Amino acid sequence: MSPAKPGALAEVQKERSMELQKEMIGSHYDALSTAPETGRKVVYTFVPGNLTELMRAFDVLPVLPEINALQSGMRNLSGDYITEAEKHGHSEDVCTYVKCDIGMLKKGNIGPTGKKLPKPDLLLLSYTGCFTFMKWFELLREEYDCPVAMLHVPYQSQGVIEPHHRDYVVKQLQTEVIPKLEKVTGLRFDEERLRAKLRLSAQAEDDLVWVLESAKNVPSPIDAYFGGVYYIGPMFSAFRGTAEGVEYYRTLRAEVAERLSAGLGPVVPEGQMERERYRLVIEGPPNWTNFREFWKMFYEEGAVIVASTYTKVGGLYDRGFRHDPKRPLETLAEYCMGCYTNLGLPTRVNLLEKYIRDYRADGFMINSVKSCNSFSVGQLLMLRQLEERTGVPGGFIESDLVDPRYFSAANIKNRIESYLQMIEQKRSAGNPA
Amino acid sequence: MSTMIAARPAESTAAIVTAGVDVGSSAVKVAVVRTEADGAADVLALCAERIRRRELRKVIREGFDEALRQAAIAPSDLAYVASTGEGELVDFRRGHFYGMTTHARGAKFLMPEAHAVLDIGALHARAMLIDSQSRVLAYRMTSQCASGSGQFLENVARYLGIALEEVGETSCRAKNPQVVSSICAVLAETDVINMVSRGISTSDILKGIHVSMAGRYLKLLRAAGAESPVAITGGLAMDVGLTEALDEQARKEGAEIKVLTHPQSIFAGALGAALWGGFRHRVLARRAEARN
Amino acid sequence: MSFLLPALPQTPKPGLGPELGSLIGRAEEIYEDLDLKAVRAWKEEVPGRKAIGHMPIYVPRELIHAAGMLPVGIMGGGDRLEIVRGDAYFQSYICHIPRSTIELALSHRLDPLDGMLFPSVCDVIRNLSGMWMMLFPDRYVRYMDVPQNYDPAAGGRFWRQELSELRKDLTRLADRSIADDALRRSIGLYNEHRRTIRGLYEARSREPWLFPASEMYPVLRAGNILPVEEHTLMLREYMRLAPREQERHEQDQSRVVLVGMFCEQPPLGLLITLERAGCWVVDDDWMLGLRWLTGDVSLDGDPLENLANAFLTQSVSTASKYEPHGHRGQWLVESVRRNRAEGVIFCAASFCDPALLDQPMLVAALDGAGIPHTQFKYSEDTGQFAVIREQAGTFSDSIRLWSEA
Amino acid sequence: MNGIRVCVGIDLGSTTTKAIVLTEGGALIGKGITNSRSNYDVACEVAREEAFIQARLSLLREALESDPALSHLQKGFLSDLVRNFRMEQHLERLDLLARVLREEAAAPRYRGHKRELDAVLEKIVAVLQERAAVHFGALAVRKSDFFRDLAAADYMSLAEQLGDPKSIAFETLCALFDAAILVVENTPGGSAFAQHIGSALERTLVTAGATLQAFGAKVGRAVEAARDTELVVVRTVGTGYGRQRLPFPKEQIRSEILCHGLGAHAMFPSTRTVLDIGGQDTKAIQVDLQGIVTSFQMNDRCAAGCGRYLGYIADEMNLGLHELGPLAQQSSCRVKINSTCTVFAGAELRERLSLGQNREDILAGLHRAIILRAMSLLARSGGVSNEFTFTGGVARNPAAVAALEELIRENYGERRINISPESIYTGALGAALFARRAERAAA
Ligand SMILES: Nc1ncnc2c1ncn2[C@@H]1O[C@H](COP(=O)(O)OP(=O)(O)O)[C@@H](O)[C@H]1O
Ligand SMILES: Nc1ncnc2c1ncn2[C@@H]1O[C@H](COP(=O)(O)OP(=O)(O)O)[C@@H](O)[C@H]1O
Ligand code: SF4
Ligand code: SF4
Ligand code: SF4
Repeated sequence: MSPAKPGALAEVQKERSMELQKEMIGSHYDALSTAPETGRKVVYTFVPGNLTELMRAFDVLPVLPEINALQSGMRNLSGDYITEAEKHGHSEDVCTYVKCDIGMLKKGNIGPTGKKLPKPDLLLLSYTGCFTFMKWFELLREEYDCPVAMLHVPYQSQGVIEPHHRDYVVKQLQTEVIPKLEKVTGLRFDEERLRAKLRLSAQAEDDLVWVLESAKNVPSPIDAYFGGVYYIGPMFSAFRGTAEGVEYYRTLRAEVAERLSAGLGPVVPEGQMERERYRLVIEGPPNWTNFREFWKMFYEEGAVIVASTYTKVGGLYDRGFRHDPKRPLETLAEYCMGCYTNLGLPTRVNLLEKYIRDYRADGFMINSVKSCNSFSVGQLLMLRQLEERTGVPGGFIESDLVDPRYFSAANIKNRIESYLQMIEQKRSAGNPA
Repeated sequence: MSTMIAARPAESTAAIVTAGVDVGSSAVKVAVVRTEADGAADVLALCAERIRRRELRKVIREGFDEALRQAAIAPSDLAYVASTGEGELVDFRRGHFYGMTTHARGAKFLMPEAHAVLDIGALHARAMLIDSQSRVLAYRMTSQCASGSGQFLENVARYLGIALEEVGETSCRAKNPQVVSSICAVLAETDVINMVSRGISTSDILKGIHVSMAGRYLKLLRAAGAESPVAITGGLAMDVGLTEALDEQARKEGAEIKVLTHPQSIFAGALGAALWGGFRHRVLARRAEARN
Repeated sequence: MSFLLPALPQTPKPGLGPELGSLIGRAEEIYEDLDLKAVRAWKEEVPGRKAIGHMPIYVPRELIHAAGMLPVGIMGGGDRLEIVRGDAYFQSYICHIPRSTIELALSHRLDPLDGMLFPSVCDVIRNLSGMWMMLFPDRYVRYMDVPQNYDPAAGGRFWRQELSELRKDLTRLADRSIADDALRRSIGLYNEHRRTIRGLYEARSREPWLFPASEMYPVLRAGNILPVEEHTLMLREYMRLAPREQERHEQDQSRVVLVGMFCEQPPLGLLITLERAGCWVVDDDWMLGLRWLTGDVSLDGDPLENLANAFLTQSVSTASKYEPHGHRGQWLVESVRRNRAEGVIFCAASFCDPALLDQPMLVAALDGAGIPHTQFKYSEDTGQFAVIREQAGTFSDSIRLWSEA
Repeated sequence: MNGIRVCVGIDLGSTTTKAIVLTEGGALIGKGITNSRSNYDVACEVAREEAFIQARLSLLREALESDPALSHLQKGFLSDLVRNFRMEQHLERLDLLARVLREEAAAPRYRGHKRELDAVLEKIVAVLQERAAVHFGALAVRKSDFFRDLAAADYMSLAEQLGDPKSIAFETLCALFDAAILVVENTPGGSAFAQHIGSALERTLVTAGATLQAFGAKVGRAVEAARDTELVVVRTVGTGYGRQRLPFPKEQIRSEILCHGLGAHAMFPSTRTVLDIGGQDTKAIQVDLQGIVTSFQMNDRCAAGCGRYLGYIADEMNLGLHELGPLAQQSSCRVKINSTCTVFAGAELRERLSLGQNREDILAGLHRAIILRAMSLLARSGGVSNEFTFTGGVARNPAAVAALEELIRENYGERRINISPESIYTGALGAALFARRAERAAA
């Protein structure tokens, strides 16, 4: 392996898809900040179970408060926002995404690009995989004088979608969501338009799955968690069902394919990763306030994340689901119900088990975030079960999404180090040098 | 403190002497107060006894006796003995008032212009919004997992070998305060140890602690909807390092908060209890008179 | 078939009249019975009997009853249970009730339960249902997502369908069919039960000193386990006996509404502390599941349809239910007015997402109506009440002392 | 002059720092501990120095044992010698303490009461010196091994007696002590062995019987030999909470998980589960039969229920750490305690005492509560399937041990439970073993 060339190659590659994503996001926020002038309607909604294709079919602009919150976390603003929300009586015990968003709102609703975010014309509350969402928009409803479309997505405790649950969601789309979108936009629902969007989604979804599954190779050309959160960006946010989305994933796939054929590992902030020493699967969202620092704790020890569940919260595609233009409303309902955290715990464990095996992982790590009961409750049992079933050791760390007070770098580093040293010790005992 | 003692002849409206006993977690404070019928009050004695692992009942008794000695009165001269704080142990009390009730009253007595009170004791801090009659309109208390109360500072000071009285000045000399991140006092202590071994100066460490405490207290004050000026009561009012940090932090966060302290701030609870005792005594006396 | 729960040896509560003493003694015995001895005894009386446990808040107990089974409400382990294994499954920032519930199960205390229902309250209970499936693979477990859409054609149909799935499951478990008539009969009994509880709440609201929390709470809690027929009787008895006690008279205390306790339960000591600190509780959300439906469920026509409709149109407002009309907190303001309360105490379990996320909205509603409020958190095993006493005391002082000044 | 090549393991804990000295052959010849927390470098140095003292004493014992003429008197003699050595060390520390106290008392703030203050201090110092003989008497049981604890206990009780609110307050005396002890703890003792062993030997010989005196010269030579042996440190490995602060290169640092695993394995080769309760963290570790860690759980975000908790309680009750466990074991009716928050430990204790609960019963409840927390960590790490070892400072506490044994039995059935008086050194031992391995791999 010649070290100089791949490094340069990686630089170029990194730029293409990342630039593309940057542009897409930039122009989306531009469209948002000019919405009051252009008159485009703005809908606030959530990542898990977002109805982007439907919104696009109505030509509205989505705002995703979670993305704003995580962006605030990455830009070191979340601490202040959370304090601001707590000052307004929000408890220190609850999800910090909510508090970060409310704090941002109270401080003028300046979005990640430094421009003010427009007020919502509709709060599209699709309640998928997490109970907090419902309270979140109830809280926002108090702030904005705008209609709320509530879509209750039932939990799939058995991990398979129950037909009458699908009917329930479709019914709500027909009687609650679509009429409200029609009312807000003044447009009639156009099923053909929706189908067209769904078709684009499915294309991009194929490429995304290919990229994520490229991590099955040794060495893996991608980091499926720290890198993965960038890869899922367009898919989980505003760009499903768009031509830009399709283009992004095509580009990304090509880049990864190139890296793969060159036998290269992932690109990390400091350049090309040298050597893949550990292959890990991660359960749980990352920490955003210290994202780089957190990532570094892994890559500087040669740990690559080959699969993660967090990259499935906004859609679980690697079990075969694709948006299906033939059954537009049903497919939306199934998409919502099939998101990772909307599935019962046993299903989540099965999925992780499969990842550990299919991706030939040396270990798995759970990052348990204080904010998120939806993810975190039961993770300690998952840890036990997975260790028993796979014989692969698990690690457990605790942090938070965007509350800087809960990222204790020394403790986390200590645990990661101890964990990796343990894998190393085990390995060297297995095949004595 | 006024020295004028107005003499009133009538029995039911005579001046009365009351005592307040504030049993805290680190010290017992006693106040003896004379009140006139019109509410004018005079402090006759103030006495604080640190508990420092001594038997609490004994400490209470000693503090009480000492206060009476200073006031040159006998127990029988007292119209009312009120407890506050952990008052159960004051077995010679007549009534009990809750901590925030008494601190608000005491603060208003010492610092009449206060609109809010921040009481920082050994284990808890509480912020109160009060009105002109020292009624507590809203309040917030720190919960369990909160370092940065007096006890923590005391431990750190001991650890750094600094007398409590010097903490404030030392902190004010800081050039480059080092913020302590842990919320837990125990872990924060370890952070402090780390700093010492990194060669960080005592001033910078103390100031760092003060800054993070100040941040927490400001949050508390905001949550209680407190308005300026804020009177500090409790033991930490003596700590100029903390009050300075409070000022600075408030300014940094864009809040205009005027911080008031008083040399007798630590006695606010005891004073408030004594004063409410006087109030209560008169209410009861009036009721009794009305009945007769 | 006798529906009475066998009484275990018990000691009457001292300091009360003999009749009330023995009633409270029985209620406390049930409240403190972590081993479900009463349920075991009930099952042993008639071989083949079955019991179905459920978590807070609401499940249609009528259906279980109609299947001839005993519905058993499980509300954690309180402050008497020692947690040995339960903590191993939950991070420190998760509320306490799942720990104690798992502890109860792992220590075989829940063995008499032939199944367990987990209604939708929050993500904790939801994920707990999945943990249950993994930890106890051979027991019947059902997670029940309740509708958050109140349109009969959408939410109504969904809930009706869920109820009928449950009915199927219960039929299988009980090994007998649940006839519509049997279900109507059960609904009738529960209607009566709910009416009785409403009566008790009204009586307490009039004269709170007659029904102190230290009695009323365990009496209500007994409804988790007692068959509905028996609990209705107990409630009536209690309402008859409590006012006869001497030395229960009006005192100068403030009247408060307590909210936030709908799931993890406060230790009794906390409620007693509140009263001692000068507060009378005139309304609360204890045992909300028993009071979920606020009016009678119709006895005509399809009973499942009726239960589903009642859920949509006449159920309580609480944090874990979506409020479609945007008047969060309106019910609380109404409760304050109706019960002539002077303030509201938010008393929520630490880390309880629904209660704590709801709180700012309720606060806004109260502020809008000029109603004073205060707040604190607890855990079911909180053992120290000093801070709570200070806060409640100050709150009560501020209502009472100054209002007269 | 001969030299010995040794490997050193240092466990820089949050409460105590431990050092272990191994010979190249793997023999454990010295262990040292200090409660110095102020400065990691100093702590490290003090612990190592202590371990060297022990190493020299081991050399001495070997020398005595191998000399047929001396071996019969070795036992009593050596313990007397050690005792006297410790007393010399203690006296030296007391001198230092007295000196610093006097300096502190000269501060301007005490000017008003200078004369009274000096008088009180001299009185205290004199008594402290007298007490040294009591602490290190032949049959004495000491409250603690640490100078700080011994001196503080004596000093505080004297301060309470002599303090007077009207002139020199108890408070003032306490503050003086706090300031002075810090200086003392931050002043390493230097090569204490060389300094004190001579006078310790004299003292021992003076009080010894005639037989011993006859061998005086011979013994003296053995002592000198031990003193002058050079201990050559070929490699040091550091671990523990403060390991990042050790002035060592990265490869000489190991995570405490691995060290505790390996240390426990070395002490009890068939152990499969290790529980370590230290000052402010708790770890549950599973190891395989080679001592390799297979899974672990640690609790490091909250200090509840760790050793420091017991420390606060001991302080609160004015007891030594040694005394806490035995007192708890006298309980007949344990109180149920739910909160183990270290910060509020003192407050909780006071509240319960004021409710009239009995001290022993509260203590028993506290110990149980701590162990319950540890049990959940154990369960998280995979439970106790086989032989089990309890390490860390809290393993020195008999009530904690008893509670653990009971709970393990109740939850996992009969298991072999290893507890060693040396358990506090487990991490340091593991580190020393890693050092030795690395050295052998390099050789
Ligand atoms: N001069 C001082 N400077 C700084 N802090 C002080 C001073 N005097 C007392 N304190 C602090 O005040 C605290 C005691 O405050 P107090 O209000 O008496 O608390 P409590 O009522 O809980 O006992 C002690 O913990 C101590 O740290
Ligand atoms: N002799 C003793 N008797 C009882 N407990 C002890 C004794 N020595 C130490 N401890 C306990 O051990 C704790 C320190 O444990 P240690 O393992 O040294 O912690 P760390 O490694 O974090 O420094 C102390 O806080 C104390 O509770
Ligand atoms: S609880 Fe978790 S899923 Fe829910 S809003 Fe918060 S971070 Fe998102
Ligand atoms: S107490 Fe609150 S958070 Fe916990 S399970 Fe109940 S509803 Fe959920
Ligand atoms: S020990 Fe520290 S972190 Fe733990 S509960 Fe107490 S204050 Fe909080």
